[in-house]
Amino acid sequence: MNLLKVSNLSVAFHTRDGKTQAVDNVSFAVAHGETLGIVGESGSGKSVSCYALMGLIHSPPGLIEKGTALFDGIDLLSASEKTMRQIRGKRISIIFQDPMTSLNPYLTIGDQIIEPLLLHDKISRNLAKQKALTLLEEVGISNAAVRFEQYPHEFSGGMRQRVVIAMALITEPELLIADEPTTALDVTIQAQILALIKKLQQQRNIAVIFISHDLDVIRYMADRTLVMEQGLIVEQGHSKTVFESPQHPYTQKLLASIPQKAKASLYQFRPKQADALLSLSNVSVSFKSRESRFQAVNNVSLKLARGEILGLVGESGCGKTTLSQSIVKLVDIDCGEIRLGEQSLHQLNPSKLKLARKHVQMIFQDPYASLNPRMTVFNTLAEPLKIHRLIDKKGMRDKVLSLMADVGLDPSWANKYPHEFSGGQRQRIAIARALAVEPQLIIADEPVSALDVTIQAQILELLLVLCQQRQLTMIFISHDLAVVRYIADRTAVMSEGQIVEINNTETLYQQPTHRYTKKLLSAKLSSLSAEH
Amino acid sequence: MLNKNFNLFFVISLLLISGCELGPSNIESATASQTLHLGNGTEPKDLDPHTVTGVPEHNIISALFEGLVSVDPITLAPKPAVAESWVISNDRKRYTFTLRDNAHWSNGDPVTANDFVWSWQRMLSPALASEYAYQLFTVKNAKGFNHGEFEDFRHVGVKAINPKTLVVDLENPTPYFLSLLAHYSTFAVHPPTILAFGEREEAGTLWTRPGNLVGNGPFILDSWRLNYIIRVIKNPHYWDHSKVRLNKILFYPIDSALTEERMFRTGVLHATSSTPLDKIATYLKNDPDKISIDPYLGTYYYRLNVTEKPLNDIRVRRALSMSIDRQAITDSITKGGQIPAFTFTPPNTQGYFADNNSIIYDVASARKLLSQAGFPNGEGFPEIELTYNTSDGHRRIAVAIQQMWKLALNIDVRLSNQDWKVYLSRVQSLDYSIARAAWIGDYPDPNTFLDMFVTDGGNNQTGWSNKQYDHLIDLAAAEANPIIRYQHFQKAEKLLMDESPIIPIYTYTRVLLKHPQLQGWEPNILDIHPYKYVYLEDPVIGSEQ
Amino acid sequence: MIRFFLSRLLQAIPVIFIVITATFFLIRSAPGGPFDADKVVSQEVIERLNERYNLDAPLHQQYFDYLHHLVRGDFGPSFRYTNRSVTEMIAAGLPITFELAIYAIMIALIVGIAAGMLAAVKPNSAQDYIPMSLAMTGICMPSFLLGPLLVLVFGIWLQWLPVSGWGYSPGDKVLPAITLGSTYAAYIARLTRGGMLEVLNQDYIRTAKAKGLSTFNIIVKHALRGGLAPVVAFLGPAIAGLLAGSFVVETIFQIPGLGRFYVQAAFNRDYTMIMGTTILLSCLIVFLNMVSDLLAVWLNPRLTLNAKN
Amino acid sequence: MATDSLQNDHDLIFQQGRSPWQDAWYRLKQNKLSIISLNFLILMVVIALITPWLAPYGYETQDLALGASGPSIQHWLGTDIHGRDLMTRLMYGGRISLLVGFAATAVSLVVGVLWGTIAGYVGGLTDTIMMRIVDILYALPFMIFIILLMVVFGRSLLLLFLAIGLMEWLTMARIVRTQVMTVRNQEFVSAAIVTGLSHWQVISHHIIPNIIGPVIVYITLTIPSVMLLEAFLSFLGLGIQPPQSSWGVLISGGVETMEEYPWLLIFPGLTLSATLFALNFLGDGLRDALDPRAISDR
Repeated sequence: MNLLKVSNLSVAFHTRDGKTQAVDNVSFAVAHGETLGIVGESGSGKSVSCYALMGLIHSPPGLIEKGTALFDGIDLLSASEKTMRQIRGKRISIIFQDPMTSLNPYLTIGDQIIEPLLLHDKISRNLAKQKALTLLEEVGISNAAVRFEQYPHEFSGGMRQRVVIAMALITEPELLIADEPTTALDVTIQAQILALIKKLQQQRNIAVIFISHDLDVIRYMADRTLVMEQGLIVEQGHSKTVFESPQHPYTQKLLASIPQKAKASLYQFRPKQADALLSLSNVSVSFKSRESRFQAVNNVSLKLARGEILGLVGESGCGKTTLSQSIVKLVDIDCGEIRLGEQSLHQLNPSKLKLARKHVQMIFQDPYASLNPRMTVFNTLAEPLKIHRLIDKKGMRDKVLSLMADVGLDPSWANKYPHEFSGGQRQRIAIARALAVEPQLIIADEPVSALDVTIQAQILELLLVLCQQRQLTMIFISHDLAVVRYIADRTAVMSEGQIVEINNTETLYQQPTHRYTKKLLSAKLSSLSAEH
Repeated sequence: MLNKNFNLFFVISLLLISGCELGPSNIESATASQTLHLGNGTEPKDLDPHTVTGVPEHNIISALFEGLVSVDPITLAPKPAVAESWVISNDRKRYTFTLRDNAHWSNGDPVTANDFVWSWQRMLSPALASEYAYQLFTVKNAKGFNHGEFEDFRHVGVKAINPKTLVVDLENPTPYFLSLLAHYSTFAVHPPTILAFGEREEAGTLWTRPGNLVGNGPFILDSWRLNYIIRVIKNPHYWDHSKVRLNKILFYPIDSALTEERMFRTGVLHATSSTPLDKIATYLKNDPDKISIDPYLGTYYYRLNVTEKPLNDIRVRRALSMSIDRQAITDSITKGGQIPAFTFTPPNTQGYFADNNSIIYDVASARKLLSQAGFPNGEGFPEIELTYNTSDGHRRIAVAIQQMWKLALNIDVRLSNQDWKVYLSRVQSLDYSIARAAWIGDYPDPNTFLDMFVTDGGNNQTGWSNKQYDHLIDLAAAEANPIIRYQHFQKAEKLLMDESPIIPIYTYTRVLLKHPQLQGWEPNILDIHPYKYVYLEDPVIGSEQ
Repeated sequence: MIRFFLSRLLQAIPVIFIVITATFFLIRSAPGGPFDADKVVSQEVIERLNERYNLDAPLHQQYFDYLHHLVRGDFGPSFRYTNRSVTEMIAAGLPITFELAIYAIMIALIVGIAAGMLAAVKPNSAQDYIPMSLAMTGICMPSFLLGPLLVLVFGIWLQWLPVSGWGYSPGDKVLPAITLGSTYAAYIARLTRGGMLEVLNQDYIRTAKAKGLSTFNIIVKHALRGGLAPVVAFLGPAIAGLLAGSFVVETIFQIPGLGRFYVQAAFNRDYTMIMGTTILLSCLIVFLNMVSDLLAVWLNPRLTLNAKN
Repeated sequence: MATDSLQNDHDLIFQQGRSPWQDAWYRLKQNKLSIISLNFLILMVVIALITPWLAPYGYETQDLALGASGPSIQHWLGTDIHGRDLMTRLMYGGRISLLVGFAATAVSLVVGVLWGTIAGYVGGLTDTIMMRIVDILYALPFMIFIILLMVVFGRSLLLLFLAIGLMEWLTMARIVRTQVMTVRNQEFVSAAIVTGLSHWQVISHHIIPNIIGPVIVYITLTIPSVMLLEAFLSFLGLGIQPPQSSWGVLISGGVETMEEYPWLLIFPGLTLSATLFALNFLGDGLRDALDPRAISDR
């Protein structure tokens, strides 16, 4: 007997630019205690179809055009708001993607957890608190009584997601919708959270709809899997079948986009001469808050040869971003030296620094935040050229257009604004901006983490091609081990501000020596699912 | 948490709105309780008769104190007050007052001649720095004492022969001397009270607070809320208390004439201290029984700085004066029955009329004069500035005159309004070309006006000086015969208007809103309304035909 | 917390000191003295009065004397109201102005937040346009216009409410509070709308809805606190401005508050009174900025008290 | 639709790339209410400019005998107490009010934005000191300030701008500072620094364009208060002197006689409100137009 049966669901968005069919005639069902995985890239309609079930689509612009969603005999799509309020949070709960934004920063964790309980079960606050504390312990939050009174910002990302899970489960719902619950988390945390959801689901026999763009995660979690593309279900079946013998070309493409073990030998680094382009010796960076000093980067030394790609991995907070920012002098170092070629970067006067900046460029993690929303692509790309007076006015247009072509952007888009582009295209703009001044060194800080797998594959390919063509040196920062393994010649592992291990990529992945590296590698999902 | 706050908001807003049922207004309940509500301009600086100077202070002090002499509310003739009678010597320089036996302070102490000697010494003492000390300079040697030329007060012409007899010697025969004694600066204060809160010559002590203040007027100070209300109640120790019909008077300091008018209209006040210009016509039309327009001993005029070009030329000054259509100003702007003024002293100041032929409204002659002065049709006339202190009324008049000069003489005058204190310092240091001014007589006598323009007179402030004029004023001061005295004044005033260091514009009227309940409030040119004659009575409806 | 207070206190000292010094010399350089009057006061009298009020001493001496008295809590006597001390006058006027300001701020908050919320819940609808147009009208309508207008309608035509006074007859506090509050209500409405629109787009609002909360509960429990952040930032300077700006309302309604003293003191060159009210105002500004910061932290637990700001 | 012309314009300026201003203009053109408001404001400015040739009477021409009279054939909007034509005075008053409104707001804008930006961008001790200076200026008794300004510099329109600007920039600086502190921590600012922009270039190219929304909203709130402040300063003597007038002066005069001569309040009030509503709609439109994201988000 199915708990939820969705038939012929269609959702469209009406905007100024016309109608977008977000979900097109989708039908699926979930049984008690079953986990249904929905996989697809951003914009494929996987989230929208679930939000439609919960009545969370804003109308306008959204419109549920047709379909039924029978949940225990109630059609969720036509039920009254009052009925829906009794179902939402009580019988169907949802875990949202980003635990950073889905918790109200103004309320304590405790208040937020017991809120659905007070609302639906009408029990006393004390009783609710007891229940919440038990559940918090259960989802792995120690010292729950203290944590209960704390605010979201006092929790780490993983802890917050545990809170969100507790909040979703406290009313003992029959159906749990988990929308990318681990995407924003570090690998080691991700593994824990997934295990937790799985455990709780099995204990309570809850039906789960698990949405993710990460194929490994779905493979690990779902009993049955549903692949969506552009609002349509292109393939569905038992997870094993779908992953092992994908029928639809799109499914096949998705699976193929998962990074290979290593890049093609064409792109492999072959040291010509031993000159180090960048060398760091004993670099330390610390941040002072009033009470304490936080040592973000602790005595790091490394050398980078011309043309080499160095992967830098580590979990969030390990200091990899701070290290990269110190190289471009966005943060000042406490001690040590950073040399670019012959110059010591931290002793340059402003005009020399400006010159040096031309040689070192950076690509940021979030391609939305790193582009000025009020500048067109053209202006964004022209600005570095103007600043460094690389080209006169007449040549500007051709130069910008050729840059765009280089990174695979249609030159006719030059007058568009960042928000008019998709994430992958934005990252291409950011790459083009970095390339505009023809730098020698590029620091790429998680350049593909926010992107879908297929896009990710394209961007990685692009970076490799560009490095090859232009003899670029690159530091590639990521928390994604597979991506680093694919792109980097050498890999450094950072933990707590220090480089704990550095070696040729393949050597490091196959024979990790440091304890931390081993832990990191073992948290990889592929290894988890292998055990499973 | 937030819900709680919302409840709080709700309760408080209810409280705010809950008073919507208006009770009976002040006026409606006033007749029964004989409580008078008066608008009183600004907050009084103090209530010490010897240190204050303003009208609002005067209005309250005259309820709390009484001098040797008071004035008749209609004729302004001196009437016995603390002094029940007096004798004037033949040379009119010695006054012998007999104080009445039943004159008491509000604590029951008798009022004695010594109290007056003590008080006058206080008022004249250099240390107190009374701004009105000159009111007693007619008393022999008082000026010298005040200027610190000697310290022994016995040289000053005031003596207590016995507790009830006071003798005053004057420098000159001063016909208006008795009027001066009705002015609060010459009142007596209660010595033990003063001494209880400080030295005799100390100003600003706490003796003027409710509960402390001991006076001898028809009322005693009951409460004083700063900038809000001052309340006085009937004084049972007042010698004439059986005549006093009011039980209470409340004085409201109100800065804005518009606010005052609204308070009057809604029955908060019986009378206002001022009237918004634009309301005068409305009241005259709709509520003529609620507005009173009375003659007033004051002149609105412009000072001309005769020390600088082009106003050092008499012809220019006369041209300016003669080209102002005063009638249009009083008819269309001030609208309160003001009288166009062509002389400085208001007509019929205690029977004095100035010769008013010198200046007339005559544009043709004015243009001729200006042309003779070298500015035919205003050509070459420098742009001069007309300074006035910030006020809507002054601005309106200045705007009209500016335009009159432009049309009549084709000269440009720039208007410049100034903050009151800046205006004062500008005028006093002759840092102006034309400045608006007003003079309200201290006592009903031409001297209070004409005395101003003697050479280097403190209030002259035009730079004008004329030996003959000074001489005429001196002659008048020494003259005992009232007819000859007025002739001296007339000659002097003719001289003043011929040379025109000032441009009189209109003679004031006292325009105030007055409720028909208010009785015994008689019009007079000094705007003095002794409260002992005032009472409240509902007008009989339908008695008028 | 203690650190925050200490640091703020440390910053307040130079601020207030500079205000005192600048004001002291500014007012003495303005033309016209406290004792100038319509009828000329003789030079002797002026000299003696100057002597009495220590105005004959060299300027720097006056300044140090003033500071000397000030540190002992003595604001000196008023130069105009000769039997009053500045302390006494402030004590008489401040509570009234304060009460008026509290009512006005409460009206502004209730009306402004309600209107802003209404508008934000359904942006670009009649429910948005009507309250926002009213807010715009409120901004256009200064208190010197609104006050007399309200008096005319409610005091004179309808005769529902008294036209003057403060605590003298029932209901006489209503019109002044509304007059003073309305402009601020208009500002707060606009700020609330902006803040709420921002917050209502946040993910956690969606979370709240997924929990089954009603729209009203979502707004009150989840959105309001975040949406009010701009309002809180505005409140500190606004309340200070409100106290200084109460002059107009106090004059229109004959209220014996501090606002009238503050403005009249400048016109009267009542030096000590100007100093007293200015010092009070600067303390208030410093204090309200601090409260505004504290409130922001209380509303938003992510912020910590930073000594610098 | 306007899309075609938009496309042509695109091609035209393609050579240089588009400035945010050019873009804003294209987007603004699509907002009807804003364009109506803009046209209204332009009309007001044009009227102000050609008033000397347009006005039926002289602004100082009096008819004391006529005095205040209601609207009539001769005087469409009536006359004031000096018998001067109200419409003429409104037209001349517009010259002053618009000039003061825009010029003084511009002064406060320039000073406030600079001050707030520097304080917010540099931060730390500089910020503390700069903001405490703002506190000090808030606390100084402005009445004395005005009196002194008048005494020291005399009377001029320029001084009026200065005085108003000096009072209004404080709040502007506060608002700008808060905004700058939010924007400066965004990644694109880091990106700009890494590109090699100087601090000044970062501020002018990247930070200021991104704080313009709240600033524009505040400007639309500032202009009305500036126009009314002008009336108050004029009354104190710092501003314009009679027989000149401004909308603020006419309104505050109209308040005093609103029962006797209501037209003296109603017509200036309507003129001012209409202008301010137009400013407000234009401001909202501009804010949206200057934010490239706004339109597609709607």
